[in-house]
Amino acid sequence: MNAHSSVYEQDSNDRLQILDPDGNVRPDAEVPDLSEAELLAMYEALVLARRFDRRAISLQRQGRLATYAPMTGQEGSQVATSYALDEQDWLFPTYRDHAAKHVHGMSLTSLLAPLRGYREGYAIPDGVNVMPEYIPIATQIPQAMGMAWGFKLQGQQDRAVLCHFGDGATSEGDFHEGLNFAGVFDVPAVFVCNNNQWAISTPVERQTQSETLAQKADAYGIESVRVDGLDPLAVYQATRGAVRKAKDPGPGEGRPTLIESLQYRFGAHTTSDDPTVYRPDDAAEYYRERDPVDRLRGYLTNEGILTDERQATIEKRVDDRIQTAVEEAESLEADPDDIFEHVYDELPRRLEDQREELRELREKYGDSAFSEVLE
Amino acid sequence: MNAHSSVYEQDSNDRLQILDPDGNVRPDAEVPDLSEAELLAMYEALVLARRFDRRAISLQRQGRLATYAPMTGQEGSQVATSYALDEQDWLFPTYRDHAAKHVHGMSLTSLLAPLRGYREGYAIPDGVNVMPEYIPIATQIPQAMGMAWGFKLQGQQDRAVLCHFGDGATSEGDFHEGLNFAGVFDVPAVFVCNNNQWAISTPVERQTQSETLAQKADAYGIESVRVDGLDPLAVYQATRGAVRKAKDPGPGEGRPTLIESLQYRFGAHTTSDDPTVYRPDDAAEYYRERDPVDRLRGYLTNEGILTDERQATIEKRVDDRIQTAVEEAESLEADPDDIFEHVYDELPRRLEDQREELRELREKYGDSAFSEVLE
Amino acid sequence: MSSYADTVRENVEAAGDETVSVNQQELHDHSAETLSELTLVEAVADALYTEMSQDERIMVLGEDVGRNGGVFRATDALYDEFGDHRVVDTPLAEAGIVGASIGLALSGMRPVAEIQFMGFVYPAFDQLVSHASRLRSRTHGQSNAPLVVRMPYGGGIRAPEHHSESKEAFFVHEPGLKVVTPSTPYDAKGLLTAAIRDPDPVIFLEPKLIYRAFREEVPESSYELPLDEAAIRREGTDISVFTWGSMTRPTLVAAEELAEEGIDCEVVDLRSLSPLPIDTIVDSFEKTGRGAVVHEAPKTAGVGAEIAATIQEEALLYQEAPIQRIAGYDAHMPLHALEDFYLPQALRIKEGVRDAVEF
Amino acid sequence: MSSYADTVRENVEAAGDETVSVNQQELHDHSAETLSELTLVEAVADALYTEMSQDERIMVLGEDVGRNGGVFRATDALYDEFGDHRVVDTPLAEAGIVGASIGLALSGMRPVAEIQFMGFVYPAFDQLVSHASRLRSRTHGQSNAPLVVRMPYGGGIRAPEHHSESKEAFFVHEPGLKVVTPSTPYDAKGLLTAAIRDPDPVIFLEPKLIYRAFREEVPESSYELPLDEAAIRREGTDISVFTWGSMTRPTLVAAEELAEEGIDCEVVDLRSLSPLPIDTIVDSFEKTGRGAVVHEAPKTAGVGAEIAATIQEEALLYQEAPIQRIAGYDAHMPLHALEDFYLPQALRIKEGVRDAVEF
Ligand SMILES: Cc1ncc(C[n+]2csc(CCOP(=O)(O)OP(=O)(O)O)c2C)c(N)n1
Ligand SMILES: Cc1ncc(C[n+]2csc(CCOP(=O)(O)OP(=O)(O)O)c2C)c(N)n1
Ligand SMILES: [Mg+2]
Ligand SMILES: [Mg+2]
Repeated sequence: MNAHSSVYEQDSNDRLQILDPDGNVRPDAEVPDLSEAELLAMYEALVLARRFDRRAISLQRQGRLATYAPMTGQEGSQVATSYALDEQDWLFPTYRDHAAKHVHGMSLTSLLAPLRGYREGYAIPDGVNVMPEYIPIATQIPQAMGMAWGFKLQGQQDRAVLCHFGDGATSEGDFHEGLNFAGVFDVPAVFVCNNNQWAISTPVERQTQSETLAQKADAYGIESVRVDGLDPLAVYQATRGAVRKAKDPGPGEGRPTLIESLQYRFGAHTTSDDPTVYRPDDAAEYYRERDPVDRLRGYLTNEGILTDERQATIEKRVDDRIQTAVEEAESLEADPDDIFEHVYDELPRRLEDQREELRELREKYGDSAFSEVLE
Repeated sequence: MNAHSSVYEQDSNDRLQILDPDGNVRPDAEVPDLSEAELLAMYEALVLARRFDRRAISLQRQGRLATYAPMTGQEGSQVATSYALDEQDWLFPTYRDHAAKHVHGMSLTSLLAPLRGYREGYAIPDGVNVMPEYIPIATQIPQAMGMAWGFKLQGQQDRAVLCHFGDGATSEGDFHEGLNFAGVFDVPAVFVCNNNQWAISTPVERQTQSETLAQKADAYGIESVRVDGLDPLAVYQATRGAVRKAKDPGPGEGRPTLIESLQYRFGAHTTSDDPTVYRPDDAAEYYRERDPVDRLRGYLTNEGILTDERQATIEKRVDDRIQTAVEEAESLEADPDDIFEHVYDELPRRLEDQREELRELREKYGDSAFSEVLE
Repeated sequence: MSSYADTVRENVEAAGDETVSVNQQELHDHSAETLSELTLVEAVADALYTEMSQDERIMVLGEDVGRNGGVFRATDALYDEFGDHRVVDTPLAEAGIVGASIGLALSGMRPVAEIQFMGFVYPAFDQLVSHASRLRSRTHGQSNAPLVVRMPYGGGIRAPEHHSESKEAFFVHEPGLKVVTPSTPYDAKGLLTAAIRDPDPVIFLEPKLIYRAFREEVPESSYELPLDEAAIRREGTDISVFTWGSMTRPTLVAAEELAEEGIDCEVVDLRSLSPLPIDTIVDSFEKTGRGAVVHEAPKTAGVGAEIAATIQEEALLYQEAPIQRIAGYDAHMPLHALEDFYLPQALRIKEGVRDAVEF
Repeated sequence: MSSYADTVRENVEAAGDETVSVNQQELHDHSAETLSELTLVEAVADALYTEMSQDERIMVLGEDVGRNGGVFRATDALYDEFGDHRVVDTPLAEAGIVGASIGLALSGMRPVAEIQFMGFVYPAFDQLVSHASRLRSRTHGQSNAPLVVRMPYGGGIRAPEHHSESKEAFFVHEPGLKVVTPSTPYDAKGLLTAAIRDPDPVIFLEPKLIYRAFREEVPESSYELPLDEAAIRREGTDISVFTWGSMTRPTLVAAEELAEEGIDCEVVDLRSLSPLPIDTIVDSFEKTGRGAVVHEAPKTAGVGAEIAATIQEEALLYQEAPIQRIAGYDAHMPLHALEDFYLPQALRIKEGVRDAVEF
């Protein structure tokens, strides 16, 4: 058990919480101002995320998807942060933020496409303000900062940028440089650190001696908030506040915020990872009792918003959507010309030659000749 | 006037100070335990530094040295930090830390050699634990951390590493990564941020929104101290404490320390820089009244340790040493073979060929043929 | 020394008259133009000024580019004219500068980032090679990062360690980046203007050795030079000498001196290092049958290797001698006492050319 | 598919028997040795284990190298054996890892740093090119940074973006760094052992495509292979094909298939990319008069360019055809659906070799 999770286990007051583990509203907590329809939509997104995760893992095991980074346990925070955005806001996700991307407008098919090997899933459809997933850790942070700065410079007061990253990412230089710029240029950005307590096999207390990740914001003169990342309503509230402040800070307030969303990585780092090698799963039980999906479900059931019937409808709808997306993703086809087409705006002579060379080889030998085993 | 310097002007209690501007011991302050001889030696090093600086600037103007980074106003802190080291400790300097290097064992000739274009000045003589100056900002920080870590791993409990850098350096990723590692591995290192309030033309309040640079240490769970960098005794005390703690931390104490030494860059960034373009010199007067050399001189005079006669002796001795060093540096000669000799432990074939090629060209055309104007 | 420098200048200007002007006329009619006599660094500042006046999206950011006008004055006067929102002193952090620029570009701005010296670009290397270069291909052509990263490169100015880097090959090897470098004030303005307007990320290398070496007439209004075309600075029949940036002038000096020995060099200033102007290289080589490349960077795996490899690939049957690489040695630039022995200069260029011609 | 894979294996092993063993015998007498059948990645772990057992100064550091044994298990078992002071999980920060390693080396340790994938080395690029590579020359030979930076490189494993980088040329262009890559388990252990003992900084590239592709007998005790010598994996008379790391096996497969067409390839596994084993390259080329280079990295300004440039420099009179560069295209590695079309494989190698032979 590490320092952070034991702090966490005390359900202490050092972070924003609204629901208790069973979905009851905590004393003194105020539920964010969301309509029944909104709450149900959010819940449906959670159910979708959970079932998408399960399906993706299973597809990966069948060899139908490449390495996948599961989000079970973290989807509550993902969904809530994206719900807190306005449509015109931009999202910078990591490889784990599937649900965050989807809620902000990315189709399920797009999520699956790169896992099938197609860049098409990284295209940014018109009107969808979601960047492709960032794989090199923390590199998105200065970029998200830059985009937010650009909106401010262009007087687009109604736009904020939300940037996701993990606990491990806080150790990279890019985290530091990005947040420092954010403070200096007072940019409308919300930095969400998804502290799932592990960076692959490295627990967060080996990542830094800092007591919290939130306190790192002080080094940049920006505000921070710690929130229970397994409590979707709390995450929504914290993020919504940060987004509002980014766009319209009060007197003496800065625009940027660092949100430390305390979570736990329920499963493996990715489908290639075996956590039993490096972590005893003492903590899992504790977190599973606070499962974000069950927790919101508890709340909605308590409030009479969610019935068994509705639950069934949601599950059916969600499964259908996932099924359709899987079929779409599996019917995608790649065009080898794509290798060359988008390197530059215009194809330079050498790339043109190379495209031609490949075309000729394909013509001569057929595409199947390319699927030799290399090793 | 920027936020930091105005705070500074209050001579406030947020930093360690021992001497007042005139060299009187402040009420409640305790003078570090240094003998008269030690104090005089420290003072002599200060005088040397000040006169070395003046001489180097003048040599540069005469075209006898390349670009030089002056230290006037900052030599008090430099000398004091090096005095606080034990001989076996290591020093990581920047391009500005001439006095720090000299006090820890580097000859004056070595300081001048690179400014004449000779790498010989970057060699590390046996028994002198001073790295060559670091020019790429902040890059020394993870390295100093690594060396300190290595000493700890090897059980060399009596060794610490002291690493200098500027206020500007705190914005680089390497600062962040180095200090974070220092916290995690609890290494015996002292990080001295020479906050001279300017990074070339950029004032420290444009460098970061953080209120102090010292508080950045919290992000790494390491301790920090702010000290009046124009007060040599205060800097000595802060550094000595940090060095002791690095080697032998008390219960609950961590080894590494971040010292923010508050200074002011009296002159230009380098001899190529013209500060009148970008900074009004309102602040100069204030800091000159707190000049570290005068301040220690005031103290020593008050205490009766320094007499006019001694002052004259010191000045004479110092000038002689500088003169000798200048003569030595000006008589250095470079061997073009050196270009090739130290790239690898053993000369690979291609470098050997290239050395041969150059030798032949020199033989054929003479060395003077190489000093064509390129532009 | 100064008479030598004058010779250099005259030679270069003579050569320039013959060839650059051909180039200029195609793109730009001088007759109706107001012209200024500018140095290369002034032409850089002028390009920025002219473009910023016409396009509000353009901003300049970097260390000391504001009130100080850049350590080489390449952003002089911009701060006063355009203010601190468009001419921005950043914190001292290169990954931050380039990362921010990518984000700014994505937001609709047109950032021109300055890296103070090429030797300090490495902290930003990841942002450049992992992101700026890939954004277009990653998003299947749907997004892009139109940004310019300017940096002074090269040696010869008696600078401290790390201030003389010339590692253009690093950027040339990375797909998705364009790499250009001017060798004259006229080209500096035209290429920088084109770089700013280009939809792809451009690494703009400024030969600081010749920042102030000479003046040239530069139109006051804006004009673009193509980012992928070499300029033939001197026509010749015996050998093609390929070079760029600060090595162009010593190469031209060497060419004039070799002419007196009866060796007629064609001097090709590549200007664009990525994409390489392959056709011009090959055409010139096929005409002369001999070649040399002059660059400051270490020889091994430098851009000279690519040029030699390309020529033997495309024109082996024309090749009468090995293509000589007259380059920095495979060592780090020494401190300045030995700098002259490291950098190629007319002496070594002539020697290399003779080797190729006498082969 | 599996029968093809078997063929590959047999071919490679056949080729290996002929040539690698020659090499091995020179350096190492098998007869008295205990041997294990190891994969390449196991040989890496074995080299670390063996060296760490003998030299207390050696430590391993990086992301997930400890309890997890590395994401590829290249540091398997080390943590249990040597503990968390010598097998250290670091924070997620590559500049920190390499910077720390330089400092550790200066303190007297012998750090072996792991970068999880070559695509993530760029944040550490500055520490490598501005410091690790220069410490010796900067200090006039008085200091040095004996460290090893291991990283898996290359494609072909259906990995996500950034996980298939092959940018060895970046490191080859920087003076002061050594760059080596093994293509067999035996070489992996011998080269890594030598790298650890070498007084200079060594970039050790591990071809992750063949981490587990086959097993080979590897002595249990320690042995060194020279860091600057190529291995001739197949002797031949018609053409010299230069390659390294993961491209060695497809090149050998292509060679066997070409043999059936009557084309007799000499396959040279360079092993050392910096310094380049120039003499072996040139000798082989002078024998065959034709050449090809096979690498995964983008063609332009890749190591293939250096090899071609060197050959035409040193052996033009022997050159009967252009040296073919069979390389990654000048584009980023696509996501895995198109990976097979990007990477050179036997098909393209054969085609390129035929072009050279039929020229
Ligand atoms: C710059 C870089 N270094 C290393 C990696 C390999 N890697 C992928 S995920 C990961 C751990 C990330 O941990 P964290 O930031 O906590 O995010 P999480 O995966 O827990 O969501 C590492 C080391 C990478 N992708 N990028
Ligand atoms: C990585 C890097 N970027 C830029 C520079 C150029 N440069 C040299 S000194 C300097 C300012 C440094 O300021 P600070 O850290 O406060 O130190 P000071 O010079 O004030 O002592 C800059 C930007 C450099 N040397 N290294
Ligand atoms: Mg994590
Ligand atoms: Mg400063």
